[in-house]
Amino acid sequence: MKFAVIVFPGSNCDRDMYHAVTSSLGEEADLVWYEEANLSGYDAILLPGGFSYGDYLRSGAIASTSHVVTEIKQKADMGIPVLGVCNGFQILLEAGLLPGAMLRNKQLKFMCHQEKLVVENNQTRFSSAYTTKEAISLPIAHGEGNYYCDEGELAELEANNQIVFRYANNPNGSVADIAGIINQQGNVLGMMPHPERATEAVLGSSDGLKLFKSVVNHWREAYVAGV
Amino acid sequence: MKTVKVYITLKQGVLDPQGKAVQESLNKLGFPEVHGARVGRFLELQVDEHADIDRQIKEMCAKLLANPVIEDYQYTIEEGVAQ
Amino acid sequence: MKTVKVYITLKQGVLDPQGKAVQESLNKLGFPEVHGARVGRFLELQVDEHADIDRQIKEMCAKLLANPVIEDYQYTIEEGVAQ
Amino acid sequence: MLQASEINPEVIEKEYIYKEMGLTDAEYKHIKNVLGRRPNFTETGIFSVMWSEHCSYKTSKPLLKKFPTKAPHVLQGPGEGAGIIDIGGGQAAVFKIESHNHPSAVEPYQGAATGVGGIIRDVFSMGARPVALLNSLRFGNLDSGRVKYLFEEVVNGIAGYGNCVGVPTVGGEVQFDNCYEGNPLVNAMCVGLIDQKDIQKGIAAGIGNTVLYAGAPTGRDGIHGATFASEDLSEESESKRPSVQVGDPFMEKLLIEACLEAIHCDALVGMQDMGAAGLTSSASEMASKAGTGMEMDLDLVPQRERNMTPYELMLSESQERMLMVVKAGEEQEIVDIFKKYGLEAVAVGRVTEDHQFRLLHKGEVVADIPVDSLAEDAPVYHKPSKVPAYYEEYQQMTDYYPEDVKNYTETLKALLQQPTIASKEWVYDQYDSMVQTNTVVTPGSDAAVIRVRGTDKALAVTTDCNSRYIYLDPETGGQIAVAEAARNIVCSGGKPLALTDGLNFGNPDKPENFWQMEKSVDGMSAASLALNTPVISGNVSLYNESNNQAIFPTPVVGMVGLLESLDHVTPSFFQHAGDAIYVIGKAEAEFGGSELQNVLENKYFGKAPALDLTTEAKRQQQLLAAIQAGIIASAHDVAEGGLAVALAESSFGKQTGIDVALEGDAVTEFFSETQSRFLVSVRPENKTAFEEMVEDALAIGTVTDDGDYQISINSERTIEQPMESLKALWKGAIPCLLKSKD
Ligand SMILES: Nc1ncnc2c1ncn2[C@@H]1O[C@H](COP(=O)(O)OP(=O)(O)O)[C@@H](O)[C@H]1O
Ligand SMILES: [Mg+2]
Repeated sequence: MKFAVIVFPGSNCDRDMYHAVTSSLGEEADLVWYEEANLSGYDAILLPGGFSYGDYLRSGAIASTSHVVTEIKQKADMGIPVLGVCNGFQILLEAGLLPGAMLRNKQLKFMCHQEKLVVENNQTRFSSAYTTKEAISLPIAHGEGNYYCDEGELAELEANNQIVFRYANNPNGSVADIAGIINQQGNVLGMMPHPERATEAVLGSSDGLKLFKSVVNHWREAYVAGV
Repeated sequence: MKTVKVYITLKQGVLDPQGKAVQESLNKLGFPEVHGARVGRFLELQVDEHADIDRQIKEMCAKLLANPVIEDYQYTIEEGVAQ
Repeated sequence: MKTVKVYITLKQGVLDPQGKAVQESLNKLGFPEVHGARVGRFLELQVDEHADIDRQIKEMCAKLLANPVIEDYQYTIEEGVAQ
Repeated sequence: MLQASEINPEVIEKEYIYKEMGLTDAEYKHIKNVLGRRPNFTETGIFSVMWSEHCSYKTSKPLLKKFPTKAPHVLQGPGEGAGIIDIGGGQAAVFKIESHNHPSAVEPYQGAATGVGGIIRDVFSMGARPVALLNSLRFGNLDSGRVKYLFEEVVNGIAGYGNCVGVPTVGGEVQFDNCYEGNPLVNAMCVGLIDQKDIQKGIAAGIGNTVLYAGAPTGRDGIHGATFASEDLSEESESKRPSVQVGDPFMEKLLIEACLEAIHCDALVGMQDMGAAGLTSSASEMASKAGTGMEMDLDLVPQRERNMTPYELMLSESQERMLMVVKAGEEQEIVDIFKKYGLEAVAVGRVTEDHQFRLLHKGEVVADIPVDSLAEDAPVYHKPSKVPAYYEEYQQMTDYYPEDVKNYTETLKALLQQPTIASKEWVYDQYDSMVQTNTVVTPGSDAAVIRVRGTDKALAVTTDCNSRYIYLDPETGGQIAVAEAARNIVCSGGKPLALTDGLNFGNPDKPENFWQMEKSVDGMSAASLALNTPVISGNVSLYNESNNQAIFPTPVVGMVGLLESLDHVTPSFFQHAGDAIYVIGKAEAEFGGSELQNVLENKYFGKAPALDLTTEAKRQQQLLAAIQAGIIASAHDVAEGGLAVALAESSFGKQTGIDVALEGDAVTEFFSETQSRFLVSVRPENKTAFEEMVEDALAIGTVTDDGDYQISINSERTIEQPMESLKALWKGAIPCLLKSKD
């Protein structure tokens, strides 16, 4: 399986994502510069964390207007899986691929540490390797991870089972403890915690690996005949 | 050349942790008269004269400057270059 | 109750990387008419009526709201509560 | 109004304008001799910044010469953007520390942020990818609103820059003492990794080659920064406020990527960042080092503001700029790389053979200076030095012993809440310590550990300096600073390799201050020799005073060590119930400069703890050997607050308890700050092996699973506390101080 890791000016978890996919997961990946993006030939698209355009104006806002995001939208419509982590999630929100918006953490501080999460929905192509309600630990590292949506949207997210990860101890003020959500079609996931930072025990947790494995499993089942 | 001033505020109903912190600090600093504070963004753009400038500003706000999910915006268009 | 609106901008000459990013992005988005952008902050305070309100706002700005080392501020005082 | 640059040479001389720029009469005369004429305004400015302490080290040079700087593993010692050490396998570690004290005192967020940006540039200008950041901070006591503001904003600024640029901030230290109230210290260190074949130098070689300017356009920011850094903080510096620089970490991130791509081009000859004294120092140093000259046309320099004068262009300290020398005719390759990242790289001049530093502006020559005179002819001063009266008095005192300690439990609790000892989680939680996914040991341990991807090796990194000891006794204190850094590296499982020093002192014109510098450097040199950790880079920050009161002498040590295998990574906290607890080294009644003295007396006096470098080196080697043999479960150095505090700190990592029995004088056993001591835990099956390998080790108890902190002394149960409650005090102390009303 071949992943595209989209690199925007100011992305800084791009290599981490690349290493997680190639070294820990053992799949293929390319770092794809946002201007040179030709997304044909990739089986999944990863939007890494960082500070695209310095997080200036609003995090993810400027990147969300770039041409490659239009292309990503088309791919998403075709059913290609898209994962946005941290700044990648913010970009997906700004681009309207996922509902809601991101506010500053309620403490108004950047925070970086391991955080306990609960897998709310393991029926997605990003979470099938987890058990439902599985407790996992993933690092967070963000200043604007306070997820916001209005009541109507929240009700819809809940009704459609779109909340994939929740914080066990809400660190940032997110509505309904939301740490990660998926679109209705089930192929675009955005999350603030960093699964790519948790694919090796030596770095404190390997709980993120199952997320990537879920994506690969789904792809094998769907597209590789005879598996 | 026109100077366009854009004021972006969080929508009513969206919690504003920054505003709350500002209010509390002001109260602590000896200004108990302050009962509420909201923090937003203020942009000043230098834009060429243009027949359709009004529509254009709206488009800029919608496309980039404000996030309609959480923010409202207002703007004014002034003559000349601000210093 | 008064509504105090405070506009905080970077001093002339102080680098505004955010403004630059916004301008470039607007240009790229199809607004080549935008020649400059500066990004500042905008605060709305609800303050009790008060004889000395003017002096007080200045003090708030100097002590907390604006950073006098790199920022300038302006303000307006309006009747009633903003919505 | 007369433009400053129009002030003519006669007026500069007659009205002593050069003095306002920081040059002495003798220096001005010397410049006239060098040029054979009066310098014009731009030239005077260029000399004033190049001959400032910040660039020329005119006061500290005689001292810096004393540092041991050579060893087989040193690939690059002092003299380049950063020092380089061999870590095997064709790879190298590149590192340096730099201060940003004065800018941070004036504008803490931007001062700290641009400090981080500057030190990162020093590292990637060598061609290395920055892989870790550390910082060493000093503030006044956290009881004034201003100090809290400075502390919060400095941390915020470091986080704001480091997080955005994508280099993990993995370690550092923060201490609080009254002497830093008006003059906080902000030292930032950056560590990079490089393949040795890619090492770049800041040289302008090759006559006729092109000088390229890349990165942010030049504005009027930071003009006088270098001279500003060499002055006391006073009312006057308030008026220089507009010179504050603002950092753009986004631009820096793009610069990093562009520069690291450019180093693989044959076309690139040399590269140097524009740091202190901006275009002036980078350009003239590159030419001087290469034995060439340089000519630049200032009209070609990208400019952010209108009508900038040559003086302003040359002295601006706008951030995020690099200067490169590129083979003539091959510029486009480099320009294209920068363009990909949305950056401008512009030809602004060329390398000449006449050894002159020549600048053109609007068709006129505005400066024409022998390039070597800027660097090599800079004056060197041998300042008078004098033993301070306080030192002699302290040396004569009978040894300080805290008589008043009655309740050991309360004393322990008080110590755990001292901000210098308390948990720094409030600080490092704001730093992205994990980006780049190599951080094996995150902040909060003795030294941070960064894996070297693609190998089984790792780097251990730390910054340390107990300035209280150095104030009491600069020579011993200087030794301790180096020894403590090495201890931290060893505890994490690394072999100490080399250090970078950040020398923060008061006004060197005061002989007592100069004496402190001299003695600290002597002490540090002796320790670096004894521990085989040469000095490979560093920075000097003088005039750290406010209201005529100097800070404690604070020569910060940044050290890097190597772990040969990830198996050697050793936690600082206890691992399993049942493990034996040992302390290496015996406590003596040493309380001068201790945290306990601070708690009881609210000041420091008496003698610093003694240090024996032979014992220190032996213990470090034996402990490291035991770690490498795989028989150590955890290791932590005994530092501020003594053994009682170390035991608590080692218990906070996991839900363990301790049961410890000590013999002797309770206050000494619990709280003395005797040096060269370690607290280790060992699995029961490894006890014999451990005792054979490590001398001076005393078994004092066991790790338990009851979550209690229990110590008895001379068979009497003296302290018994739930660990959770101690931990809560330790963790909550700094947030609590920050929240409390001024
Ligand atoms: N205290 C010191 N100890 C050892 N080397 C030092 C010290 N201070 C400065 N140096 C060395 O002198 C050189 C010039 O330093 P500096 O001017 O601070 O660098 P930059 O020009 O990059 O700011 C550097 O190579 C640095 O390592
Ligand atoms: Mg430098």
